[in-house]
Amino acid sequence: MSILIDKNTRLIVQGITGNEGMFHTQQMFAYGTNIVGGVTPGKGGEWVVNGKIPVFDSVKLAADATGANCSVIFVPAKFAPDAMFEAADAGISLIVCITEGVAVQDMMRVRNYLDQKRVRLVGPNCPGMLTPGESKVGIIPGNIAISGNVGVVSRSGTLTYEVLYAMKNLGLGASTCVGIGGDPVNGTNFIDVLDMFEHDAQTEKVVMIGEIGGTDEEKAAEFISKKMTKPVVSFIAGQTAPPGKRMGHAGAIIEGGAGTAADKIKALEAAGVKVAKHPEEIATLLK
Amino acid sequence: MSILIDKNTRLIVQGITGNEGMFHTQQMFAYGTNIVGGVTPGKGGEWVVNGKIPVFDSVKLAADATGANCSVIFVPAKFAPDAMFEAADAGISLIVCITEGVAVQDMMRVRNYLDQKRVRLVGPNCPGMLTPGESKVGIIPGNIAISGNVGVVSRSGTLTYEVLYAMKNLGLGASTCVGIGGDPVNGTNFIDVLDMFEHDAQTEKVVMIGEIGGTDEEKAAEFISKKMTKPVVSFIAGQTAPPGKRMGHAGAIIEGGAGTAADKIKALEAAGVKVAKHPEEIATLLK
Amino acid sequence: MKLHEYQSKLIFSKYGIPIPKGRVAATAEAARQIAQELGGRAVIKAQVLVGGRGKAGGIKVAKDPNDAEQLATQILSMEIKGLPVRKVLVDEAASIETEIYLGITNDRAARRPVMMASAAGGVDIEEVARETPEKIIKVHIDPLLGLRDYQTRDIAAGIDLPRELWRDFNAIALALWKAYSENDATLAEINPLIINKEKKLVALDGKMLIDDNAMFRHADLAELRDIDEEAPAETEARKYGLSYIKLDGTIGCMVNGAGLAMTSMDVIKLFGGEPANFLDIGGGAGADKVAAAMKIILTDPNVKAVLFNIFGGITRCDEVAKGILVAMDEVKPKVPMVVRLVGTNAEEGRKLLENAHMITAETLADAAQKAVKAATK
Amino acid sequence: MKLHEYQSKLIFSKYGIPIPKGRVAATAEAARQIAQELGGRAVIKAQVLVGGRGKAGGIKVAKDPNDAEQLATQILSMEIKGLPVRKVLVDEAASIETEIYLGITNDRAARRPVMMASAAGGVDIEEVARETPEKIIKVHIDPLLGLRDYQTRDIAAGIDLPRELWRDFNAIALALWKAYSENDATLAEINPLIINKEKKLVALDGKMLIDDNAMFRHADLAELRDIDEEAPAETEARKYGLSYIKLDGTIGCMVNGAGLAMTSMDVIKLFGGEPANFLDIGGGAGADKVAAAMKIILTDPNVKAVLFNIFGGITRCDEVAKGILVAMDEVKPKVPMVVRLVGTNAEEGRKLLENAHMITAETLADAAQKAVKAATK
Repeated sequence: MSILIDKNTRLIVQGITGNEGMFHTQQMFAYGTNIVGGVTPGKGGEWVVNGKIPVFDSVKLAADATGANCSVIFVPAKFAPDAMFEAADAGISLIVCITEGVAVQDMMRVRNYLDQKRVRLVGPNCPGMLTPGESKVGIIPGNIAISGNVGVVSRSGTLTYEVLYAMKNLGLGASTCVGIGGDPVNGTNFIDVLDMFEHDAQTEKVVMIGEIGGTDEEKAAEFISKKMTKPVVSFIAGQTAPPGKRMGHAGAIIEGGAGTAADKIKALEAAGVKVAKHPEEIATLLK
Repeated sequence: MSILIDKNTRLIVQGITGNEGMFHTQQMFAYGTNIVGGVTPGKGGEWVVNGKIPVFDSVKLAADATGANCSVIFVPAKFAPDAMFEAADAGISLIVCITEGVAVQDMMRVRNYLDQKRVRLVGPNCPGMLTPGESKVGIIPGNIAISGNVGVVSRSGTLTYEVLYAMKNLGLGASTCVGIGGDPVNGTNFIDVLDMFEHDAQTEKVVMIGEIGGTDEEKAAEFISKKMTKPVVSFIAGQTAPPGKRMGHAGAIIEGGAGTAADKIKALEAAGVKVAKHPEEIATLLK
Repeated sequence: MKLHEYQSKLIFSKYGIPIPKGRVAATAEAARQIAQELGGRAVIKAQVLVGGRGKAGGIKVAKDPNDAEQLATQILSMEIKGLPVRKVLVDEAASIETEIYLGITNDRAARRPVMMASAAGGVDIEEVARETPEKIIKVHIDPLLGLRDYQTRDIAAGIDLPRELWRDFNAIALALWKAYSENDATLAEINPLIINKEKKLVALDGKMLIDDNAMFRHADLAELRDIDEEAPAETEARKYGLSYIKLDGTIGCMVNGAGLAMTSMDVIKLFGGEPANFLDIGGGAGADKVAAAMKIILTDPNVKAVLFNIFGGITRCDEVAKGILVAMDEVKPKVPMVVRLVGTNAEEGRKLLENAHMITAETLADAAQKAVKAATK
Repeated sequence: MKLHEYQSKLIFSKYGIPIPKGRVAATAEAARQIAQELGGRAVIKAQVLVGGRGKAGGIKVAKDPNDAEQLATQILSMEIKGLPVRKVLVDEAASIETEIYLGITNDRAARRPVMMASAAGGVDIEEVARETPEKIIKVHIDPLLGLRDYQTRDIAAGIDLPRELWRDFNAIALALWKAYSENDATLAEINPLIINKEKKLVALDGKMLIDDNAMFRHADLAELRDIDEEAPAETEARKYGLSYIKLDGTIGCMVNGAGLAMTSMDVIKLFGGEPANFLDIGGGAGADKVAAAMKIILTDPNVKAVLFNIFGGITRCDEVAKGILVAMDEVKPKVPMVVRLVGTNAEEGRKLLENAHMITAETLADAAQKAVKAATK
């Protein structure tokens, strides 16, 4: 088993004919992800990826025609909120938004609306998800991870690749890897994913990769100490980050003295989590 | 037993110091309703009804201080939407809005928001509710009804009084009488109340008073035929109403040939409901 | 409140929807002038607040300014469904390639606005809805979120709109939604929205209904109300916050509560009479309101008897009785009056009316029968 | 993006919030002129984008225009927390009776904006939040519904505002919310909101932060950006869509992904080095972006070595390699370069760099150690 995505995932790609959308559609398709369609308004009726994937004018048309249950979004930031509303309204139950740079007030409206509809969103500003050997939804390079018993959840993109790659080099595989994204307001948080891993039969250990900003890691620590039976290994990025500066990710900022790496590490260690000193050490701590 | 309100109802009155608010607060208080407080912004700290009921500046302050679980609204139409949002945000689980003339787009926003919060609204533009001998929330004259086994639900105000009064004259009492109001978009509809009566042990028979406009009576007929075991007697107002004219109630209008009394009567009779020719006949049909 | 075509289109235009050039005229000479400004050819359209103008001959194409004057003269002398035509809209003549229907109204059952569109525009949309409902695309609008871009694309795709017009259609649909929600409309309709020979979308006709309950925040719209188009008694009633609709019968009704007012009409009919009006004095009506209501009822010369049916809730029967006395004193009515008071302060009310020479009744059925009898004497 | 006090207050004023009369000045002479217009007495306030101006002596009261000129001269020659003061705001002097704090920011955990108020205004609100949190009233705002009247009353009651000011406070709070939401702010703050001797509310100081991700819909706000207040390298970086923050160390970093960039800094420190910057080239960076990034890193004279750490996902390693080659050709760097490429098209990237005389590394730990070693040579 795995969480969120697997062989039964029927994926559509929003923004499929754009540069990034097309590149990663090809990558996902090559990996074996079951991509049933794509959406680009005004290009409905075309076929892409050697005529294997149909393009639709809207998510509704795509979902009606293909029975899609998952959507991944590659549209520019100013159109991404509409893309998320559209997917939710079309009955898609799992939305993965890769797009970086969505305005935070837009995200608050989106999240509020999706919660009403009980639709799960992963991201935005995230690398998506990978269930090795089954399905890749997003941009995580497929060749850096193998299937195994470690659940991985992370606020970061490339940092996650580091960890998956280091794990693979030690022969450690992932059940599912979930990039929840680096924005201050997103769809899925650490606790949501930790809870899924706790209940997933394939997952035996969990890696949680956090960073400065907010209090999600502290809340996760509380959840781990109260609710989790599986061992968790963690890494927190931003130990050298200065306060008051936004470190690339919209959510990675130490504000009013809160959200420091030191606080997070302290909370996690108090919850019995092993915290690595550098990302490659995570793999060692999992052994 | 009864539905929605009873001796345990702890009521606050929004707009308590206004003319109508004060008049009906006195009436409800005299009836024995457990009024725990009132709200008028800017008048917090005063006491009304011979110093028996405290006034607060906001519903939140009133609810925190009194543990109110029900609110009745007597504020002018332009302030009523805010009053409903306020009550919902303050944790009130049953809101009764008497106010007539709330703009329909406001009501759509209110209803949408209250649904999210899972708060029950009765009204607006309604006479409220009466559980004879226990609690009166709204403006139904207390002396026209006695306690009994008939559940009454109605889109109309004074027409309901007619029916309760005629019932009383024949010795028939009500379990609870619910005025759902005559607006096109309101909080509680026929089906909601019919379902409650079906499950209420005290209620043995049901009276449903409808009128022209919309299709709620037709939907209720379907519900009655599929889900109800208790006998239902009905009356539909507006058999002589001309099409295209709004008959006082914002919702009482025959539009595009739909919403006529004839259609509703036909649907109800097909569902096995006895439909009275004039309101006083309802009481006879209940015997 | 209904708006005229020209008023609706001016509002649409303010929100960026393309409309034909044109202006409204109250005289044939003014119509000629406008046609001249438009270059000669023009469409002359009766401005009345009822449907079916076209079929009634209220829309004509003029080939030149002289023709415009002549046609305007003709239309301005018409009555359409009983309403005299007082104004015409003179619009530039359009070259129509395709007619689309686009409208927004409130879906009561769904509790949200719904945008509807059909490739079968230019005809009565209710007819399309009855006979070929599959030709109408419906999209519900979240009242807190508003119409979204992707929804307009779903509509455009649904009515097979040529793709090169999707962007313009999106702008028009969003503008129509904005006009609808910012003006508290209950209907905003473009029928037809045409594609002209230059492949541009233009709103050829427009219709808006405004929620009377929302007029408190639309002082600008209140000024657009055309009282010429209303029965004077209805205008007078609105002034007093009364809900009055004139009917064709002989028994005037004054009732508190809309449901009871309709029922009183129904029961009059049930016992062989015909109601002269619907009149709801509303909740909590005081003496002055009651007096105004009585005067309005009695201005109708058909009225042969009046039925007062008051069941006190918010309304207090003694207040109503006072109003009746004031009005009787002023109006000195010649027709018989049947009065029934029940509920809040009914006893006090009855006492006040003891010496007023009125027929009293206990039940509604009783009151209706007495009124029918009094009216047929 | 941070706005100056005077910019924030102008925006507040546009939404109807009362602010003191006054204008911004870049010279002491202009400050004198404004003080004269204001009637003599005035407050001279340094306009710099850091907190703690008051404690640093950047706010002074002038008793007449001469005094204003003199104080402005003094303040315009100051540096506050390393930033030179280039402008002063000259405001009419206010008579303060009470100081209130009123602000809106985003509550990440609640996923909605929160309005905060405190009767303890005029001081650092974060200090109040830490030491006496019970003195702060918080009200969350529904992002789809907006701030509602009753919420402002709950706040007014919560901070014990005199009732005669509730109506004005309501208007100010709603205006602040409107300014916040319509301008995509992440902070909008009035501190202090004063009650003056005339018992009127006035926003004496103002602060706004704007969401950089929302600038696409705020061309007007983009013009308010004060690039004088930024490190030139940061301005340059933004031009290329790069996220760059200058630090004090000796090892320049170019990394893709914010998390990995922070981590690279952390690992440099772990192995005894000090990072010279944070630099995220973002997802899908092409050659020109990489070249720009490299130039920006090398303008810092402290840089003794550069670490490239690229893990390809959206970003393709061959594109990055091409960018490095272009930049090397243009800039001809003198410092050693350590490069690590993993992931999408890493093989192709490595091949491109084969002849470029760079130190290569396999793991991040290895790369960091090599960079530290190279920088300390």
